[in-house]
Amino acid sequence: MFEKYDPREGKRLQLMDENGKFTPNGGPILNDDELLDAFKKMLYARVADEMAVSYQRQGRLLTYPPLKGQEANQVGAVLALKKTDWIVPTFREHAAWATRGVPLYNLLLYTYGNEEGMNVGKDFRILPVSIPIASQTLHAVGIAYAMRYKKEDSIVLTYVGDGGTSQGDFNEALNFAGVWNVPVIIYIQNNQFAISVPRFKQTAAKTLAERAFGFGVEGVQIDGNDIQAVYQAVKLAADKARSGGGPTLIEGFTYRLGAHTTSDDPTKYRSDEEVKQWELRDPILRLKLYLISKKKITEDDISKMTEQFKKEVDEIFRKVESSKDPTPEDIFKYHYKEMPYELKRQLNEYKTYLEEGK
Amino acid sequence: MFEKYDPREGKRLQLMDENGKFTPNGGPILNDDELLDAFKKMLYARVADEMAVSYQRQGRLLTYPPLKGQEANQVGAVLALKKTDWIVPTFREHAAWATRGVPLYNLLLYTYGNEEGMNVGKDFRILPVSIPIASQTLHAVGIAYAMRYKKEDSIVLTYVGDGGTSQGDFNEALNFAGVWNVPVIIYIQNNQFAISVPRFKQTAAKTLAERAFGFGVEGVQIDGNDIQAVYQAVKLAADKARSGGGPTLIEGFTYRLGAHTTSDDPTKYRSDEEVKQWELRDPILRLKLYLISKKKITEDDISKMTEQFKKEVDEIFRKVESSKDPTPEDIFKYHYKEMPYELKRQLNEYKTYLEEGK
Amino acid sequence: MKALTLLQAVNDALKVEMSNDKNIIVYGEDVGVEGGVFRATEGLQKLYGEERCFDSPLAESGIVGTAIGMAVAGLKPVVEMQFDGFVFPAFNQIVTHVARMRNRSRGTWSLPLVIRFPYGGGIRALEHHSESTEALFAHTPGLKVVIPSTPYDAKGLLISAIRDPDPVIFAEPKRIYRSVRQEVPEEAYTLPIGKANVVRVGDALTIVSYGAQMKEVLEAAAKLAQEHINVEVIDLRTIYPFDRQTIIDSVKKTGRFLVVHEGPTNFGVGAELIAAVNEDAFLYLEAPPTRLGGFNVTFPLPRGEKHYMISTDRIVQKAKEIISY
Amino acid sequence: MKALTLLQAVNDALKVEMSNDKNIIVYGEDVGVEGGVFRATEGLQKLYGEERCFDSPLAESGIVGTAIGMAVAGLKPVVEMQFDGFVFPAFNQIVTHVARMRNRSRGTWSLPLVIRFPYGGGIRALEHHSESTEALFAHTPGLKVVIPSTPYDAKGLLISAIRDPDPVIFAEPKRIYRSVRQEVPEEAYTLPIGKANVVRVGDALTIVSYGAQMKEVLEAAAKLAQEHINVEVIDLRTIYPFDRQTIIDSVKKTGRFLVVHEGPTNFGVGAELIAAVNEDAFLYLEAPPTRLGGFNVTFPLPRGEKHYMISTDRIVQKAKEIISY
Ligand SMILES: Cc1ncc(C[n+]2csc(CCOP(=O)(O)OP(=O)(O)O)c2C)c(N)n1
Ligand SMILES: Cc1ncc(C[n+]2csc(CCOP(=O)(O)OP(=O)(O)O)c2C)c(N)n1
Ligand SMILES: [Mg+2]
Ligand SMILES: [Mg+2]
Repeated sequence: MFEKYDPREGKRLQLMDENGKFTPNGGPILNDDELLDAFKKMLYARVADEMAVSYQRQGRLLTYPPLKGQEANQVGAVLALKKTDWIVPTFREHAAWATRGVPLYNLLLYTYGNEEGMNVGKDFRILPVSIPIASQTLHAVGIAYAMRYKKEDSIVLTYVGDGGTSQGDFNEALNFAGVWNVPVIIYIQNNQFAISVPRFKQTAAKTLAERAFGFGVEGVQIDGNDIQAVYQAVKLAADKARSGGGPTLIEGFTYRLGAHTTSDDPTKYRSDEEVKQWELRDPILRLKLYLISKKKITEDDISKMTEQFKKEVDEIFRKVESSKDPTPEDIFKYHYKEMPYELKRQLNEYKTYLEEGK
Repeated sequence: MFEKYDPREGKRLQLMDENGKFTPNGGPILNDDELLDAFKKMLYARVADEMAVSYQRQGRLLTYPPLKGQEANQVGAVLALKKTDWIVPTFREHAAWATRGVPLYNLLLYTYGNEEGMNVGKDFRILPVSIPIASQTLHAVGIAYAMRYKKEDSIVLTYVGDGGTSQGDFNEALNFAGVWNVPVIIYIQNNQFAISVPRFKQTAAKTLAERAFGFGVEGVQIDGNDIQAVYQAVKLAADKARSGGGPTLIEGFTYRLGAHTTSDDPTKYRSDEEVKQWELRDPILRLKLYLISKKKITEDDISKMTEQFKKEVDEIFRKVESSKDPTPEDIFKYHYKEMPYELKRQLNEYKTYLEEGK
Repeated sequence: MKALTLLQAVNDALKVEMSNDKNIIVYGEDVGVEGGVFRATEGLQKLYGEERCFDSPLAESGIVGTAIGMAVAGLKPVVEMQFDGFVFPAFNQIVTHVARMRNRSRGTWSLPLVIRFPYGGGIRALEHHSESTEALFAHTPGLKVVIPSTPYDAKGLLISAIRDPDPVIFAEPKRIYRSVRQEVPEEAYTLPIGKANVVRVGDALTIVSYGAQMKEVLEAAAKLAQEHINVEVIDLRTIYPFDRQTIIDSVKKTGRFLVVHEGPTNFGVGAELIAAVNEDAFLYLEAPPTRLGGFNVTFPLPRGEKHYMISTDRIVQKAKEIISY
Repeated sequence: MKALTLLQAVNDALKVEMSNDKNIIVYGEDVGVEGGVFRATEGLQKLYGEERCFDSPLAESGIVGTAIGMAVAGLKPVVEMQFDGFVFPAFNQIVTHVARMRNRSRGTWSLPLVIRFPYGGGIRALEHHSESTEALFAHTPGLKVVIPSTPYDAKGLLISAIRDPDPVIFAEPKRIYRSVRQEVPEEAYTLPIGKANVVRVGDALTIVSYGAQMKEVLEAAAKLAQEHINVEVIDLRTIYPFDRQTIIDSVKKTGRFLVVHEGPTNFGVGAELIAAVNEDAFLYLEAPPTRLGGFNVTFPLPRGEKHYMISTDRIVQKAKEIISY
């Protein structure tokens, strides 16, 4: 299906270039209103992301993994899905969560250090943040098996990083997806680094997308900063999956403009020069240039919008700050449907201690 | 280096066909005396293997994994190595052990159920039998790193099965070998089954060899029942590795003519028809036809040789049967250079019990 | 009622439950066409089709990782690890996800799945085929660990495990897979997880054990009885959450405690039960609560196996030691 | 002598040993260019080159699996798992090979390697970044498990671990990585693995702990001293093989025993030590040997962390309970 973009021939799918111009073989996939909507979603994610970082700097938030620069990989992909399709994220997909419609409150509460933030209900069909690298890709394959078994026409999208492709689990997931031929899309956000480790130290292969073929799976590399390329690739892969065509591996070629997490210092392992180069390829910038050229939006609209988003995020974060901390019960009671005696005993002993302390 | 045999184009390296005739693009790699020697080694392995199976049937030996039909993958490969090259086997490489010169006594003692059998000394540069599937491939990559670090010109050959390619560890080994560009050969004995599971259920890929390319590693599929193809592939891969060319993945396309182990019943998952087909491709048969045509050997020589080998093996096995069982000390004292108090305590308590029992 | 072996009882439990619940999916290495290397899943593929019972690729992390996804999506995977020693490639999935999904999502997601495997030594097997790993799982918050010791218990406990809303590690004592037959009801029935079974009533000493080791423990109890020493024997059945109450009640009665298990002694199950006894029955103790466990060594190959396994006589001797303390 | 933090002491130990022994290779995720997420390996790549200190691909099984090969071939790999919670992908390599190569080969091959990682909670971290996994390794035959509690101990014990002929799991209490400085000799020195350290002499009660938890234990001991209650405090230092003798001698003197550790209580380290005390000091016990361990729950995210961590006051209260038993 992606024959025209065989990564083994050094091809990469791109529809709109860094200047907001369509590439020769490109062209509009989303109409201008849809693009405007996508732009707003990316901008909202960007604002929320930058504010989270500043909250952390102010000591109001704990370790936070910024996604700045990777928005298109998430907004574009989730827009290409149906609401009934599953999302299996790792830990840097806040834009995907938002695009799916999960209240920002939940993610901020989670980042604030409260598990309650992950209690978003089942209807969003998104799994909790998964931190053990690449482990979640197998969960996605299992859900895909279940969707086919239950004859639902839902598919599964899972995210993993460039570093994650080195894990056994990632490769087992590709392999199981291939043999089972289940409806899953494994989306690699190749943001060029695994913390401080550059992409070329992860594998000797030229691209990550070509990993797929050795498992009998189709793989394609796309410009992850071009939201239309992301949308199209995911749409095509999703249609294929829905019609029984099986899994697809997508490598979104992108860049983490921020730090790995707020406790990371990128200057230790990369040059400002490199970062500047990538700022020119910002997924939001190019869409902005396009929309302005199409008179769908003005610089002024954008700054107004930005202010508005900041207000919203700030209100949400204040709610988070005034949220209640977990009680002793909270840290015990969700391990089993019914709390076993050993846990009740530990909880009661602790509560007695707290009582006496009073 | 193996461009002419790109598995992705459905190519497979074969030099001598099932009838002992050289293939068009084939030809002699080993001279007739070398082939005769190789033949004898394969025959010895075959005899030992069949006798081990019969000992098990007689209740004189425990679970044993026959290698019948896979001899060329092991004899040919080890012959192509230097004595200083490392071998990292899994559990079905008795012919590789024998070709390296390890006394059959050791392997039979081990199969007899005594760890002492694996105490073969370091000079053979072969690691103990490794049972956790594919885990040993990573050890091989580590040894290869050490060889380069120490500027030794030794390389490493490791074996894994078709089923083993599904394990995370196998893929991590390929990846580490590729990024580190270390002198290692990962040799897949694709004997078409992982116990009862046929090759096509392991992965959707057409060949196992093509797995390599997605890791930036070269891969080649060969006729694993053609000892000259095995010899040449390993020789070329070893030369490449020695000269800093890095790793190679070799898929030996072969067949397990016997049971998975003596406790397995193959009729549950494959037809006699299929087995018969593969008996015609027996690696020993074709070499025999060639050597007879070259008048290097006669049927009569072979039956004499066979009888002789049987005698030798039987003498060795009788030695094994008269070997001493491990003492309580033996099962304790090899866990640490110095036995910790907790172990001494357990050992002493047990010995006291045995004393009192007397 | 049919007289079944423990192995047949496991197979029977799977058959009965799969017919009751279309969401149960059984897979693993060689479980489909072959029906498992021990035949625990024999006939399931024929009965319920390839979609519900099949051979997976050879990758334990993949097996458990995909099972997590299936469970999240409403299926009930019952996966097999071919042997106790081959559960380790899946350890990361078990510890970081299977045990945690419910808490991580504060109850949004639960994982009703079962990971079953043949367990323990004594069958003169190859390396990694005789392991006792229960303490590792019991120490991991979020898991349940069940080990049956009879065909009847095996069926009832496995059905309970499958119906349990939380993940269960189900270890099947392979040494007694085929050694005894017992009448087992044809229909489905459950036995409570977390409840121990007082198999023999006595007053001289409380002996707790589980799994295949119960065989020697009961033999020892019988031998002692011939000398008019009546010991109480408790089959733990569930390692976590273990049945503290039943053990404590018994120790308060006997004043003496012995736990016997095949797995390594140090940091093992016996240590936990001794700690529990100290916590709740200290003043009743007339002798040191004692453990008779496996040595902290790699399980030996067949020629050394006899030294590792805990014999009836060793239990008798240890029991007398405690009683005559 | 320089005053170093525990983190600097670890870094110093690696520097000193690497200069003494060309066969030492240090690698893991982000350990090279960046010098580790905590900077434990900072400067090593500059000093000893990319071949001896480098960034590996992101795969723990790959890291430990290749380290096994290096050790077999005569190198001394000292690999880092980035956090305690990320050792699990390597669990299969550790349990089935690292712990077994010597016994499997009856002494032909040994694995002088070190697996080190930041360990434990209390730093308000993300999930999987606050785990206490020592009991899992201590239960596994063939491993040594070391946990330092001071900068001085960290350097001496890490050097011993590197020189040890057998594999050592070296868990570094990250909560106190930077909290205290201590005079540490510039040159290389070793501290015996398997030997506990009596940090405070007393007669009222024996308290055993290790790692970061030693901080609260010593604070508790000081508080109790103000009330003229003198407790003996033992820093275990090595979890396996643990120093039974030192503990028993102390309990025989005090008649009372408390073990405090952050890791989950059930099937944890405390259970083992209580069993050991029962085995060797039963008749000396004037109160139930007691454990104060972490809850058997997933380590909470920062907002709930305070409930999990064991405070000085809880130790004081528990100590008094035992003493006034
Ligand atoms: C199994 C495991 N090992 C190590 C870590 C620590 N860690 C967290 S993020 C990270 C780098 C991940 O890189 P990549 O997969 O490229 O994703 P990115 O952070 O770039 O989004 C590492 C090593 C982890 N979370 N899980
Ligand atoms: C990690 C692990 N899982 C399961 C097993 C059980 N087992 C032993 S051999 C085998 C099949 C291996 O198939 P393959 O890799 O093709 O090698 P072959 O037996 O065909 O030589 C299995 C599943 C094991 N030894 N290790
Ligand atoms: Mg990345
Ligand atoms: Mg095979």
